[in-house]
Amino acid sequence: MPRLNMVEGLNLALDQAMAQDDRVLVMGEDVARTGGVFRVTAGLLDKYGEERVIDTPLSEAGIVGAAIGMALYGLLPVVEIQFDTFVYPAFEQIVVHAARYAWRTRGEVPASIVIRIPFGGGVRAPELHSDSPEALFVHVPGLKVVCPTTPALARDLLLAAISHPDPVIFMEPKRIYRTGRDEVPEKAPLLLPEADGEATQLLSRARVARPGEDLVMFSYGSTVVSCCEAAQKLQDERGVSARVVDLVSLYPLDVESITGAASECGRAIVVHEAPRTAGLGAEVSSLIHERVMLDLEAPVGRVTGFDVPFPQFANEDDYIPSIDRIAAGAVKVLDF
Amino acid sequence: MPRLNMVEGLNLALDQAMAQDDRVLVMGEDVARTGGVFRVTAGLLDKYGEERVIDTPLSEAGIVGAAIGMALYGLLPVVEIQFDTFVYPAFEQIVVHAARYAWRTRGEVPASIVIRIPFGGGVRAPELHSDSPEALFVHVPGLKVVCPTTPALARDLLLAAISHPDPVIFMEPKRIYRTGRDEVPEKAPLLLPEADGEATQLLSRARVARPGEDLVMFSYGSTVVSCCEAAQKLQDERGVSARVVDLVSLYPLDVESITGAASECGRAIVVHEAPRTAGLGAEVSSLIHERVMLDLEAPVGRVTGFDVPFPQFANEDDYIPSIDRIAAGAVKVLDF
Amino acid sequence: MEEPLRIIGDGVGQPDWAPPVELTEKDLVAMYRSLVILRTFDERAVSLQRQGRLGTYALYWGEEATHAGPLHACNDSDWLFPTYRQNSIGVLRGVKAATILAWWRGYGGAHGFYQVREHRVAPICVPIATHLPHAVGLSWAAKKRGDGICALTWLGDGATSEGDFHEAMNFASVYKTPTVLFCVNNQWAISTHVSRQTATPTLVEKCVAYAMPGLRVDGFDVLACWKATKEALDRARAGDGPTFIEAVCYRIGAHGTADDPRLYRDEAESERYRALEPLGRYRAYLQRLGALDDDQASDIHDEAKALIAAAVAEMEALDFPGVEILFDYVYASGRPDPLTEGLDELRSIERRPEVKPLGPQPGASPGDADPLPEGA
Amino acid sequence: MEEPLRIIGDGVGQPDWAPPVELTEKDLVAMYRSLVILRTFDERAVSLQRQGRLGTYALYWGEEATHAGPLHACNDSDWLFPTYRQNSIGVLRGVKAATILAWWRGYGGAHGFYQVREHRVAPICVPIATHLPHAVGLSWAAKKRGDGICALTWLGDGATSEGDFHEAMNFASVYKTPTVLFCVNNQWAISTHVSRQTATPTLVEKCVAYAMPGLRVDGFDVLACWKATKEALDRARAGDGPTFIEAVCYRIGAHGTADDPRLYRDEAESERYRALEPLGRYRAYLQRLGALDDDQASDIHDEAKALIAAAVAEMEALDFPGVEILFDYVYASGRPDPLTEGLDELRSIERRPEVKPLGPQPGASPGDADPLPEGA
Ligand SMILES: Cc1ncc(C[n+]2csc(CCOP(=O)(O)OP(=O)(O)O)c2C)c(N)n1
Ligand SMILES: Cc1ncc(C[n+]2csc(CCOP(=O)(O)OP(=O)(O)O)c2C)c(N)n1
Ligand SMILES: [Mg+2]
Ligand SMILES: [Mg+2]
Repeated sequence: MPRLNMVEGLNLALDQAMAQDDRVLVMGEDVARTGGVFRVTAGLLDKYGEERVIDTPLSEAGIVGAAIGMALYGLLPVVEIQFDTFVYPAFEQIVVHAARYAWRTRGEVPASIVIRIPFGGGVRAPELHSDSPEALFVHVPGLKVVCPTTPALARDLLLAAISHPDPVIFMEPKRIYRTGRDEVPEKAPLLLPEADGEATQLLSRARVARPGEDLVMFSYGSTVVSCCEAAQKLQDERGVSARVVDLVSLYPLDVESITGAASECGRAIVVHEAPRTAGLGAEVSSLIHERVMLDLEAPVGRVTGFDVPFPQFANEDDYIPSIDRIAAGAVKVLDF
Repeated sequence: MPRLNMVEGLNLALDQAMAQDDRVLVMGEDVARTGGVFRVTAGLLDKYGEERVIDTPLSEAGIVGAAIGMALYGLLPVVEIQFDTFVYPAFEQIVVHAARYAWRTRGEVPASIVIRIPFGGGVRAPELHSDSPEALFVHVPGLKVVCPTTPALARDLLLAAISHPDPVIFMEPKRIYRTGRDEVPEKAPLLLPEADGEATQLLSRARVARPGEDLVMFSYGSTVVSCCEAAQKLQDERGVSARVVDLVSLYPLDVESITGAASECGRAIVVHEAPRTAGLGAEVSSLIHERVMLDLEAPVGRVTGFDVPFPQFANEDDYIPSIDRIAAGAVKVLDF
Repeated sequence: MEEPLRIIGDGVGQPDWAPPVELTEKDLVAMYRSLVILRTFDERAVSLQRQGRLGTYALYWGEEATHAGPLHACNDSDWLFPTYRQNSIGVLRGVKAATILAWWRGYGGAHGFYQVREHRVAPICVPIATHLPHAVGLSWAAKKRGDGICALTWLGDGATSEGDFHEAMNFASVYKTPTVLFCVNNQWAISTHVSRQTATPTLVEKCVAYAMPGLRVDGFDVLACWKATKEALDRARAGDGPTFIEAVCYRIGAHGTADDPRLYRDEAESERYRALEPLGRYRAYLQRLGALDDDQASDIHDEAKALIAAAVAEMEALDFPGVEILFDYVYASGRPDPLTEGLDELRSIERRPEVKPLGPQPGASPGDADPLPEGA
Repeated sequence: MEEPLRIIGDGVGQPDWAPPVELTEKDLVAMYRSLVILRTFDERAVSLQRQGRLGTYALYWGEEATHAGPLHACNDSDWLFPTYRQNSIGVLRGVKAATILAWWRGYGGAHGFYQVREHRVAPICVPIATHLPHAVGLSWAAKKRGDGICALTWLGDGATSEGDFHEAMNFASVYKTPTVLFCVNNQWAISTHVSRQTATPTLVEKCVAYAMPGLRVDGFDVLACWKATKEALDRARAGDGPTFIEAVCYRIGAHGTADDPRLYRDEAESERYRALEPLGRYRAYLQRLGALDDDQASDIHDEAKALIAAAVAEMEALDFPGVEILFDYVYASGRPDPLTEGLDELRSIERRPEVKPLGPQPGASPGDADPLPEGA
């Protein structure tokens, strides 16, 4: 089994999907000749040619809009947005069209596209290369939103997203693109194109990233890694056993796993990098209180980015929830 | 004192602002010659001329982008988006530029613009004329977001928004544009341009729309009216005294008023028309639980739009939180 | 500025030209029939709206040639991408007129939305210019597959100001997609005259920015619209890429049933254009040609009336949609939990009586009692 | 395709033309000085980046003529709207070079952002084409006020594909705003060649779509860039509206310090263009004219070196920004509660040591250890 990092895991998924189903194509700015600024699509041009691996004009609405049209014809486009913040020119196409095509065609034609968005900070990038816009997509009905945290999961989720009939916003936590390696079984978990049910399952389930029972931390993306480290710190310093639940699916949320874990542990925090107000943390927190408040020993805490623009990168470590901030947030809940 | 409906209140605010300060101008699709599809800008062209009341090309990003440039030069543009959903082509300009101009110029040049958005359903309009996108703007740092519910408040808030240095997303609940009349004192509450502090205050305070003590309903926009009716129903049918708090300011939230009311009443629901997941209801609910959970007799409930596209209008009354649904949501919390 | 291409004369000063040779007499009559169906639909929809049986409706009275002409130039396997203005174009492709009427009545689901792949007609697009990239993407996909299928899409004069118009034009020209962008320059975008929309005297010159061929035709002339589209489609099918067509006409009616054009234009002007409307003009032309006699014509009108009357009856017989309609089809993969919970919540509430699909009442203009918007 | 306007010959085959008559010898030398300052800044920034003292940096080596030429054509009261590529243009307007270096070092607030109104230089714009409507809006406002002030904005070849480009061009032409849109066609948008960006052989022909005058010049020729911009500004100030200028050159360097052009183009080609770079070419021209002697030139170079050395020292002496920087200036009206609470939270946490503003290390290319993005 090859040991891959997340970039390679994603690349493998694209390669396997394209090999299995000639309806799959990849399109975006600089995805073909360079293999994308993060090299996720490296090598695909040579293997599948210009008709299926397409360097587009600099035109996000055009890219997503054209992908919707292709999907209407029956192709399965996987679109790359170069960086988080550059998705906004395509926002209208995503929320007004991709999200509503199934609804507007009485279920006949979902916009079966995958929109890959490398997101978040931590890579010392200039302004507007570090945002976390996922909550905006979560709030818009008609989209699925997922976020992998390990190379193996990245491969499996991307294949599932391509197999899945509904449009999927595929958030890629760029900070951990290359930080860890996994054994990734070569065999793809899903065979295109008849695996819808299975894909839907895979795309809607949270996973336990670290077991524990005194408190649970809910997170997704690169802060899952920080949560695991914060949990270790709590273990070392206070003997607290903290569970980390990786949400994986941001819409729909795996409510049962979330409320189950909160009930079992009695104490919980939600951690994300995006700004706090009206972020996913608010949704997770409300869900837990609404459903299992009586099982809680303390209100659910939130450790998140601040309600400010992502800072210039010299200060990004002040912005991104650090291990210390996460631990402090957990302690507040533990000491309630 | 003239008795005005909300459209007239808004019109009066624009008229007063333009009369007082020649930096103020109005711009948008069909705002000049017709006075806007809702007639909010009626009569202004005749009074202030083409240079200050501008029918633009059909081009939302161009409109907002040009307004930002005008603000940079020192003008105070008030922009109209024709209907809620048509704000999306301008989304990038709003969240990446308007929201960040102060920050990017170390406080020197906030994008002092007001973006008026008639929003929400209830007027039997075709697809994409009934959305409630406010949570998206609330989640984006750098914007103020407000929503008036009465004609007098509409006049005062709009004047405050124009006086205010930061960009303001001004959500206008079109369903109640013409449903009620207020006495609106002719004297404007704020004198442009030196009233920043006062404007900021006005733009950040919730108000009690109906007193009560057994339960509090938080809402904004047209559902405030429905909440008041639901409160009456609860009074009549169950002898319950329900308070209605109109949030008015969606960002920042008036947290003190919110948690204060929740503590006093011990039971609360949040009501809005936008989809539930990651909507403002989640934020209000989390804030309350985080801060005053021990004062609560029951978890905070949510009565909201569903996680679906706003329906074709024949079914819009099924979608918009009805008096019955609100009352049922309150009863659930009361009977917890 | 060159005169737009015209084939049909006015029977007085302007000469007739022969119909395009590719068209048989049967074709010519078929095109007449299409115009009549469109007109009948439109007039009926307006009156239904006045009676409060439809919501706000975007009429197209006088623009039928820009719908039927291009459509008849297409193969049946080509795709159409209409806006709200070409809302009933699907009827000419077999979509039930009742479905489109139901859309304007505010019905969703299977009542108000049609099957797009079956008819190769994309859903009615409401937000301006945003469907153009879809047409480009679809035809690009067809080209990749070598299927010889083209996309025909409509847009208004106002739409040329949107960013999506530009991005679609650029993609189409860069990838030489088999796309026809048919721009109906009716000179108005609600209250905004085209002269305030663009600095160019014509819209067709916009295609220079994309090295795209452009054609300019009389939008009241169904044969001119046909001919330009045919030429464009032939080029597209030959692998030579997209074409932009500007069809010059005039929005004779209001923007929509809630719009009052007296607020912003001299209605005498629109009266003058009324004389040029495409149906009567084409009929006179066919009669001068001897291709249509009165009996045939009145049969066609009767047939159209019957068709639309049946559609109205069918629409009115539709069950008022249940609450499930809110949650159906949002996801092709089934309802996620929040939708199931929403449906349960809604089912637990006693439902209010059926909502009347109210548009503004007869003759109403926006005023206090009427919070209805103007836009379509 | 017509040859772009050129004034400076190559000293071999191509002839020199006389400098524009409006320019005195002093002006010519001042322009040389600007080129030298820009070049010195750029080269120093690249080396600082290699040493890990700046983050990813978007170099502009070889494009200085497209910065300095237009700038010198402006009045001091005109506004400039740069992209990341013209990042140091502000230095020629009195912005501290240290501030711009600090921006690339990842500093915000007063360290990394300059006062825009003081210098009439808009903030460096990162998202492509999105600043163009701002330039149009600002100059439109100036026109409304009758202030005789123009806006000059830069964009790349890639930027012409974005919707915002189109909407800005349209607004400028409809309202005849005093705007100059200066497009640096360096033929590459990261790895995408301009021939894959547009179907038109040139970019200047895009302005036909807006009835806007267009000029095409040699982007390696500072005087040609000056002249075209001057002509455009004169027209704008006379009330005749905007102009689009295409300056044809080549992106000799990488897109940014994290980019590896060998992945997508033949670097022999960029080597060939290196010979055309504007600084040496202009210097030789001035020397052929007898307008610059070696002493003068070396003084200018020394001055620039000293200026930038001082700036580097100033930048390195800046205090590492405290946590307040996250919350400062977000709202001009003061910090809303969530920001105050955030600051309190952050202050309660022990702070980790200063973050090194790491860019990729010397010679690093994207690889396992280096998750750095390529884009600027
Ligand atoms: C993105 C967007 N902005 C605004 C509107 C509101 N609106 C509906 S129709 C219309 C005018 C369209 O004019 P034009 O493109 O000329 O088409 P026509 O109505 O004349 O057929 C406007 C502004 C919309 N539907 N979509
Ligand atoms: C809206 C947006 N999309 C994508 C990017 C990423 N990006 C940065 S520079 C660049 C290429 C720009 O090319 P061009 O306009 O030719 O300018 P140049 O870099 O050559 O100066 C891209 C795609 C961006 N900054 N903004
Ligand atoms: Mg029109
Ligand atoms: Mg370039």
